[in-house]
Amino acid sequence: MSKIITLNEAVATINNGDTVGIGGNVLHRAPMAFVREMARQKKKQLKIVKTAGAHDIDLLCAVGAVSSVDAGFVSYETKYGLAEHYRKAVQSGEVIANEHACYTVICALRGASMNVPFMPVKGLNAGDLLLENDYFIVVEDPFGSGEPVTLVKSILPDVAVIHVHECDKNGNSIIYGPKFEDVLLSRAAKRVIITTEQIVPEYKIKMKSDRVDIPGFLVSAVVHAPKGASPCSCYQKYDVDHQALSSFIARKEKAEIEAFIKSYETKDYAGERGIQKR
Amino acid sequence: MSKIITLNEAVATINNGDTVGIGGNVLHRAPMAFVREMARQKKKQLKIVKTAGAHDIDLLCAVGAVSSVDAGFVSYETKYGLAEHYRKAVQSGEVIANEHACYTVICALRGASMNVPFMPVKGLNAGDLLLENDYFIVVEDPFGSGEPVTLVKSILPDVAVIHVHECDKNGNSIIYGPKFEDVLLSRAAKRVIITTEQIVPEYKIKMKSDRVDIPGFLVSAVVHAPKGASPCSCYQKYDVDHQALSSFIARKEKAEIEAFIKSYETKDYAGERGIQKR
Amino acid sequence: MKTSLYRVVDLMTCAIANMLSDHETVFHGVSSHLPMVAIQLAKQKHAPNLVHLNIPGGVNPASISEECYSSASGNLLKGAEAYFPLEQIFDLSMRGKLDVAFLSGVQFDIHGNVNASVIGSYKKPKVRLPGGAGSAVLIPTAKKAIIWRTKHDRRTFVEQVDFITTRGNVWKIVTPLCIFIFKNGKLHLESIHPTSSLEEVKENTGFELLYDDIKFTTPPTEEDLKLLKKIDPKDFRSLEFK
Amino acid sequence: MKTSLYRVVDLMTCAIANMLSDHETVFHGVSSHLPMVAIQLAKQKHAPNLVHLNIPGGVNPASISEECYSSASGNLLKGAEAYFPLEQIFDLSMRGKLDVAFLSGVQFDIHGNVNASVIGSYKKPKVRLPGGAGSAVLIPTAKKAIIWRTKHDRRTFVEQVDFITTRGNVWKIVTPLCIFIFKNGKLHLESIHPTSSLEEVKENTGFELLYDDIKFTTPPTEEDLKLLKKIDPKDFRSLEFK
Repeated sequence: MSKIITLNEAVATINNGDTVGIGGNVLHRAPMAFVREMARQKKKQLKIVKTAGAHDIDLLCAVGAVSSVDAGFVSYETKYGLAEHYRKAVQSGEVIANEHACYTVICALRGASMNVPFMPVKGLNAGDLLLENDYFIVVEDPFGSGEPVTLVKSILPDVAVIHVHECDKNGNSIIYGPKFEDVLLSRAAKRVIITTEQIVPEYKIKMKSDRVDIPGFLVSAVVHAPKGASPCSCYQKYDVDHQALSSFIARKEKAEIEAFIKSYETKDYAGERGIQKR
Repeated sequence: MSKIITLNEAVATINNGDTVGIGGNVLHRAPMAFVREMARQKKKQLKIVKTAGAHDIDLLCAVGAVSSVDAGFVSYETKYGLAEHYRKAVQSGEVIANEHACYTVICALRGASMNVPFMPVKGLNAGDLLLENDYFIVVEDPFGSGEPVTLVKSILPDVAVIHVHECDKNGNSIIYGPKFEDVLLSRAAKRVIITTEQIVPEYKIKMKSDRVDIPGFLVSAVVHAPKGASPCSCYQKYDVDHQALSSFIARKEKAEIEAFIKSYETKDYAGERGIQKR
Repeated sequence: MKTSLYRVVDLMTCAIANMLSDHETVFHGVSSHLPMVAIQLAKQKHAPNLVHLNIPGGVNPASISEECYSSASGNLLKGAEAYFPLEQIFDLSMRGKLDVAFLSGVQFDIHGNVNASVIGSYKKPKVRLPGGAGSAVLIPTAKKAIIWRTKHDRRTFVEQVDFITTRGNVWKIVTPLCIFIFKNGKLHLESIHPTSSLEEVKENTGFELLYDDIKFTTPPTEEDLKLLKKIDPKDFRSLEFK
Repeated sequence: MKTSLYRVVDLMTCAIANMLSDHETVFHGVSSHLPMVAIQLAKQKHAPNLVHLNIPGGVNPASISEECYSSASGNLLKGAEAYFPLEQIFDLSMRGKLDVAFLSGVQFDIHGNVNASVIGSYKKPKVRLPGGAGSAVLIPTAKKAIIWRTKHDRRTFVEQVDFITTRGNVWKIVTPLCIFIFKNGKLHLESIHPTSSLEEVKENTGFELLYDDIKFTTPPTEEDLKLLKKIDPKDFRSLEFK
């Protein structure tokens, strides 16, 4: 039974208010086609989770889709500067920035993947992040070492959206190059939506089954989204689209942002053509 | 700088009383050459850690090398019956059996790999294991869910001994087929000793660097031990040595056991010949 | 009562296969040949989308016919769809996404308590058993735990277990004589194998037999037996009976 | 003061390279071109067994010359010895086995406090900064945290940071003007770059300058500059200065 659905259908399963874990890292392999479609469908009050985000979070903040961001870092990389829409949204109070060390996002997802309410985390033992955020608690070690132990509250995404290089119709997915935290994310979320450069026949995945990063039985839906990470990079497929990214970053007004998102429509829906549906 | 040393030298670094994490699972890819050399060097009071052990733990118990075993399961597989030396040692009080669910060994090693004193664990919420063992504690969720949460105390092995298919002289190691908990174990222990079927040139490992399970910088020592898992199996290299295993299981007396271990001497030291040392 | 066109082990294997529904995630561990064969049988019969998970980590291995003495060896990776090892299977169960876990034990009581640890006291046991392996976390978290046991006697089905290794979501217990089902907090006799009788079950059970009515376990069909021969030509399923 | 046979960025890169010892495990994150180049320089000069770790997970990438805009892209996997991703680098640091972490920040005070979070209040900030990324767990756990910062002014080196994102094992801070070292609980001026002066450092530092004596940072040698050209022909190291 194929799990392949259209981008439109997949995004329609996202509820306003959902906690959405986004795959990739900074400018690499973010599921941008899916992110843009969330903007088109005017999703609201999303709670975004990611160790280190950039264009994805910035775009969603620009269209007012976000209520909170749990992340260790939100910024474009050096060359492209800061995530201005995210900053403005936080500074205006529209978006709550739950600052984590990237590692505490990882630990919070590990907690979810093990279905425990918290995860102990070494290292975070000083500073104001501990004081300002109620998702960190310091307890005494119940095993009597006398040491304080910091706990981070688990984060259970309603859905993880991950862009991969290839998968079969059942969702067995392979990521080439850096996997970032995507394998963990796929185990932490309640459901997993895969967007993929390529849908390949099952026998092709089976030939390299030891490389499958996300087994199909964890996957709810598969969306064919060629160039689905663009303007972010996708390892060995395409690099950052410098022009598009710079163009986005230069836009300040809502109408300009919407035009930018609209300009991707043909590309974002390209995967629906030529694919044998269900 | 090569990390290659002899089996004898590697085992000499093990101290009496050390907590030793043993790689592999039941009858598969246990580092038996290393285990036998520990017996020859008359190591004592070892604290063994393994999710599911068989011949390795049974042999060490047979020679009186063990003070405690933390494991979820210790037995030969169906065909070969129970681990009688282990059973006797526990029943006589010589060895303390710290029974875990296999998963709580995994969680305890995860705790060590993250350098936290404990790991929360779902599932273990009833029964006598909780009551009898001080390495489990139930606390109230400090984040206020009202749920009790079971914690398992982290287990920090002094050393992990892992048998692999191939590695280079720096210890960059590849395991083919099932990895069991060996990757985790290599991250949890204070130091890692690799025994390997084959030492291959660095460029050969580099060609498949994305398959390296244990990077060299985590490895303290490399021992060339062809057939080093025998009489246990080593995926796609050799299967269980039925005759040897049956022969061991039939032996009851200490002298018989010692003769068995002695009979492997030539094989166990085979790796020292023909290897360019240091 | 038919005489054996089939053996009890075939009946047990088929009965277990019939307990599995399509699309379920199903795990078995080491020394678990009988459920391993049952899973393959279910896949071929009525549950093609079953997800077969195991210790070496092969998701839906193509064949079990080389699995020989183990049920935890690398052969289960061959032709698998993905690598999903034990660590992650446990996590899956903790997340409530493991539908069926096959487990065993040495003593069981009417309250669904399972002992796989010791006879006698824990700290100074009379008999040290192999240990519960994953049971202590899987029986409480898998949606349905199916226990199979190749011995049915009063030392196995006892008034009170010596040690509670675990209890939880025990769903059914399959023995050479019958099938128990756990409901309303107690083990009930669900069906008696046509090869046995109520008297035999009673004689060999150390706790009170609860049942609503007497049913008999559905025997294997001709097709079942043919499939079994194809899936498990070396008869691994009866390894525990030897 | 020499005029520039070398640029300040080259001096900073070489000074950082000189801080690294052979066999150390060294990590840099995203937007970290300068330390990335410094690590490669150290490897070629005096520390061939340095273990270079990074976010995409390439252990000892063969080359950084394609790393372009990122310092976190898949190019760092090319020719690497192994894949060891961010998750595991964090764990490594928690275990006390990460020798050096390169981190940055926006404000620093004399007590070694680092702010990478907000200007103003945390919940309603005047300026939301990108966030400390790994700093809050790496600065306390890496044996030595080296901070580099391409701006040195009174808004960066302040009397008191607006928010303490973290503090811990800050070892050195390298700026375009000087190098600070953290000892006895306070930042001390370790050396002034030959391209700057005590006055310039004083003018641009918002806290009291502590120092035992005035030293100057060793400038790059001819060989250093040649190596830099070879390792980083596209001058990624100065990306942050543009």
